[in-house]
Amino acid sequence: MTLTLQLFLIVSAALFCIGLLAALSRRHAIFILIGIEMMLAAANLNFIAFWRFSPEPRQPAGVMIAIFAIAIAAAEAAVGLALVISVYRHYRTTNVDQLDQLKG
Amino acid sequence: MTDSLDQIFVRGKQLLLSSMAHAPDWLVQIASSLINIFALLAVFLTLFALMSVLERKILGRIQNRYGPNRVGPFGLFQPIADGIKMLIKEDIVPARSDKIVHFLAPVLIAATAILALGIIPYGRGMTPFRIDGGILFFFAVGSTTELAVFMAGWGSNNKFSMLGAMRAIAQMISYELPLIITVLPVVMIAGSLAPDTIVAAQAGYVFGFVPRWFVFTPWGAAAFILFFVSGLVESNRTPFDVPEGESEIVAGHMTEYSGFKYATFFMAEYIGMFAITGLAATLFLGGWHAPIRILEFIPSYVWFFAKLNALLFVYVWLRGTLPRTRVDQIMNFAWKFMLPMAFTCIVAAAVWHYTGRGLRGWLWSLVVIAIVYTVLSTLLDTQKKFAPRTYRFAE
Amino acid sequence: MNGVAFIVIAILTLAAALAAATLQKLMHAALSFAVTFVGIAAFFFLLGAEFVGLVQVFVYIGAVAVLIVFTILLTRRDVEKDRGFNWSGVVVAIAVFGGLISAIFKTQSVSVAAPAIPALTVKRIGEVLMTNYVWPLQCVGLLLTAALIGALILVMEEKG
Amino acid sequence: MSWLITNLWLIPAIPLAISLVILSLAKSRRKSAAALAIVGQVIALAFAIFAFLPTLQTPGFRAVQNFTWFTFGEQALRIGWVLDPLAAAMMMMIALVGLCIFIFSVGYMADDKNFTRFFAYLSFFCGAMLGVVIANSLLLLFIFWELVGLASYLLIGFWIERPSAAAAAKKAFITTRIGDMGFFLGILWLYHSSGTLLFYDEGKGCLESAGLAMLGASATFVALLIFCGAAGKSGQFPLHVWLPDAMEGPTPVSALIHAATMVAAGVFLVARVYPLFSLGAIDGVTPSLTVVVWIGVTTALMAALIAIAQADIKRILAYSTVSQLGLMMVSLGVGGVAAGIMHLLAHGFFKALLFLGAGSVIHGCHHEQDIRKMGGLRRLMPVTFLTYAVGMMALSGVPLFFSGGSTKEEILHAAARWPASRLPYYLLLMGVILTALYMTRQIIYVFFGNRRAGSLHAHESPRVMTMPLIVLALCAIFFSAVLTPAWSWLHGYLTGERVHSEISRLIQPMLFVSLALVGAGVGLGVWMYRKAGMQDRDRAPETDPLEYAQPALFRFLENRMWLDEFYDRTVIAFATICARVSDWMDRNVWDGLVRGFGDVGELFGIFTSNVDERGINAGVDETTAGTRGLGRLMSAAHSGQIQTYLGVVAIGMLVLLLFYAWLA
Repeated sequence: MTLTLQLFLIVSAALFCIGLLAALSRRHAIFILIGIEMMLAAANLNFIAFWRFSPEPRQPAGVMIAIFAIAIAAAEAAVGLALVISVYRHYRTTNVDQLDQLKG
Repeated sequence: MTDSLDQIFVRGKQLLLSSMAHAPDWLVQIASSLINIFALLAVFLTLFALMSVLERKILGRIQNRYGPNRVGPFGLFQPIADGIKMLIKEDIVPARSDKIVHFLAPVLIAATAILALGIIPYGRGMTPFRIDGGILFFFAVGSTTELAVFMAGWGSNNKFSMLGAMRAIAQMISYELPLIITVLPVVMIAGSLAPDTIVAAQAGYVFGFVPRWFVFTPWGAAAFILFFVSGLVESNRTPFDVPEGESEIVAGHMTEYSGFKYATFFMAEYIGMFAITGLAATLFLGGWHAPIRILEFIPSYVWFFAKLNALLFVYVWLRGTLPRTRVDQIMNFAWKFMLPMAFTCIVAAAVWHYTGRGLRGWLWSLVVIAIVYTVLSTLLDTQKKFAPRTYRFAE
Repeated sequence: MNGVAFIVIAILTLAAALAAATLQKLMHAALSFAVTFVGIAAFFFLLGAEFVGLVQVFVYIGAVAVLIVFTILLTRRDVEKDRGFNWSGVVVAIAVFGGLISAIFKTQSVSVAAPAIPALTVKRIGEVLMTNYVWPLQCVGLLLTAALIGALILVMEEKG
Repeated sequence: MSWLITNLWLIPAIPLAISLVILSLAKSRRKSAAALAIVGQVIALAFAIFAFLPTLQTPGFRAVQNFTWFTFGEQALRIGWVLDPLAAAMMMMIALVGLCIFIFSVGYMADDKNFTRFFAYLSFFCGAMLGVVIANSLLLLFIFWELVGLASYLLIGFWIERPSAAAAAKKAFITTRIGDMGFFLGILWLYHSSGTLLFYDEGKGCLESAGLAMLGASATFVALLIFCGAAGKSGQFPLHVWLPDAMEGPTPVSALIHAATMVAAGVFLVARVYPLFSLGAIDGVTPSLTVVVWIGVTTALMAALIAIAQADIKRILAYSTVSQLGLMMVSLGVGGVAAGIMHLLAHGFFKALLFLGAGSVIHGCHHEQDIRKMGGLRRLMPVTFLTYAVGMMALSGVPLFFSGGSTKEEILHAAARWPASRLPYYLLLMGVILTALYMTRQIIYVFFGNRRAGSLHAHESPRVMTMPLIVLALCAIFFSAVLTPAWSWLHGYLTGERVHSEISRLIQPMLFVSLALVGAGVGLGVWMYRKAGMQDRDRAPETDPLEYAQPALFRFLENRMWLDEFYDRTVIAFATICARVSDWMDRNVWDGLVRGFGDVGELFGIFTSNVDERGINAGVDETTAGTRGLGRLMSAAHSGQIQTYLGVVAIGMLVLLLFYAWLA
């Protein structure tokens, strides 16, 4: 069996949707973060795959973007978790259903 | 003759592989890596056994008593006895504990520790796994240890374990930065993340007799000391063994472990120690290179393990002589002193490079380091020597 | 052999991801999250982007996973088990998956085999990073600093 | 050498920088402030000497360093500095005299609370003046020129707490500003017509043939406008009124203003741009030069006359300065540029000497300035007396031995040779007599006779004050060596033409003329004031002999020909009236108009507001009601839950995806 781009894309799509699932259907704020991270990782996987299968991979653009994406994801995780903690301090909960102060 | 002696293991491996010449190459790949793995395990488990008894003997000497000397000649079979004891002990798992996590923790910690050994060049052409980013691999795997420790602490639902794990992770994270940043100058100068290239960059001699090891440059020396101390912390050794300080928290994250799991933690700690010291030798002490040209006939791996054991001896020595530091002291030291000094090493290395890697560069980088060191030490010198400890709790 | 590796890694990754998304115990979810990222790193290795894979492990296992477990620890007084589960999310996710899959299968151009390329050495990445991508690099550095400070300020207890 | 040219800017820069440093010092750091200022001056002097040496090598030496300051549009504004004999000599004089004055004021200001500030201003002043001297661009010169004005303002008004000082400072500033107005107009005109403000620029400068050719007829007006500035700075006739009042400043300041920096600037300016004045001269006579001559003559004579009737020791010196400046202007006007500059230099020395001497006297007499209250200081302050006598000799132009004498001769020569008219010459002769006269009067009043109220407890000044006096006195004497027509080296140095000097020229008719004149002046003085101050000490200051003889004339002169009053009645009154009128206009006319507009607007407002109430509001209410209903509907969907939003986003993405698939 030879590896085609398609396979990687399918895997990353699946990963993305699992992340989406976690982000959408879990109540705990941390799960949402986990889901988002997964989606980002799926995107990275796509970038790398497209780079690998591109006709001329001299210019590692995809790799670069993946690296930057990882850095940004790390920053996002740090801030997000800090937010979770401070939210927890204020409302004594991390259940996002109870956090609806933005309700119009 | 010397060459054959030097390459004896490599040859042996080739011999083994040539026996399966007409097998599909992926099989050959697997076989070769298996051979590497077995070699690694054999060597380092033996070293661990030896180390465990030698440490006790050295400590005994330091404390002016005989170490273990009953089992076998000079008590050399002590580790075997310990091993049997550990194996036949009952494996207690707390009732309210998180069984899976509690089980996985020692496995993970041992696995990562052993993985880290994989990229170190033990001799000429004796690198088990050649990865282009070997150093990065080392730290990537090493950083997994924190997770393992946390699992141990969490899994065995016990406040001492949790506290110990917290302490361990806190100081590991704090000292991971200096640890990694002190490696950067070496990477900069060698221009590669591959351990083999770094070792190759340290070949040869200045003025024909001073080996070209990085430890003999000002930035190298400073980085080496910083790296060594951080390594000490990373492997939770005295004087930085607060995570498992018996007198404070029973045995830290290992409190709830008994029998062979405990032995695994113990082994993981030692193997982590070997890995760190091995990396230190590779990065700063010229890897498997001989210190003097005359002695180059001695096989490279001998040199490597000589250096390794010398560093290990220093570990034991420190453990035997220094008292345990306080958590807040460790943290302050990490963030206020180690980190800036580590960055200084980078600057100094750059200076050394751009002033032509010669005597001038040597002096200039020395000047840089000296200045920063004096400034830092004067700034950090708080007159209150025995400050009352300020407690901070997690919510 | 690559195919075998691919299948193994794919199964591992997706299983771990599912576990991370659905497990009841937060801690287990976090750990399987870590496993997921190991799998993704393995994918990167498979695709010949060693460096990115190592960075992935380094950042996610070493930093993000630890952060997550710490957060779980710090917010433990809250429900340790996460009860509520919102099935509408599942529906949406599955729908999106279907859409993506259909799109992927529609486009023929993606069913290509990988061309043979020279290994992407760390040196090369460094060169590119320092020449073509130096400004993005600086910006990311700035971003990370800002994030660090922001996180610190967020979790700092209000004095008094 | 070339290094020197490129770094000539350091000469003004160092004192300026040091003044900033001193300003940033604490009030209490008196010693360091003085030390800094003096050190800066010494450095400047050293530089000046270094700059002076190369100018000796070649006659007519000139080195310039130009660069582009900034470019607007297609043309660049270039500035630069120049080193030529004129600049070098001026620098030497300024730095040296300035140094002496600095040292002197260490003693004089010893017990002033703003000591440091004073020194900051002093070196600022010197730096600005040095800048004026080396500037090679009319613009740069103007900048430094204004800095000099500012410094003089600060220093004259140094004792702010005295209203008179503040008034004097304002007066000086505004009066000179009137002149500078013309100066600036001149600059603009010059730039407009010649396209450059550089003096020397490889033949393209505005003082070189090409630039002058471009200038043509407008040169006269430009020159006259620039002369306004010069007149303002160096107190020529219409604008001289500020100079005597500048006496309100501390004495060292007066010395600086009168000797080295401020007033010298005017004469220097005229000398610097002389080609503009002398452009198209028919045997050395041009309209602009003629104006200069007549103004100079008037100033010289008038000031000398006024000086006779003054009682304030410093005022007398001030008017003498004015008249000397007039003299210099005349000599420039009649074509004796070298003579004028030489007199300026000599004057710099002895006038500084005189002022410092006066300062020492005032210091000794506990800040008594009325010469009629002094007397008999001869024995009390011998050093001061001797040095002052030297200064007096030099000022009144005793030939042979004192500088000033020979320069005056030169000027008289030049004036005598002026083809346009011989009247200025005779007037100048008269001026010389008067100078000798009032100086004699002053000497007699201050140093001879017996002591009076002011000088009862007089005492000699400390060494730090007398030393500069001695130095300056020596300068005033030995400087004459290079001024005598016998060895007219300086003349040649300034004009750049070869000079042959033989000893025979030492004795010449003009010598006897001036000797006679000075003798006459002194003799007259001694005769007139022989009895002055012979009365016993207890009596109030007695009436001046001249006043005794000619009350009306004396009044006239004593009140400075009522010029100030004249200005008060005319210029200032006019200004005041204008102010009053415009004020009235403001209050009544414009204000009324504005109010009217306001009322109209108000009416309109009332009208429109009614319309609003009736018509528009109703419609708006309806709309808002509708919007509110819609909003209520919308906000129902706005659950405030992230996951909902996230889901909606996902669905949106899905929709896009399907849309894309449907398209493909």
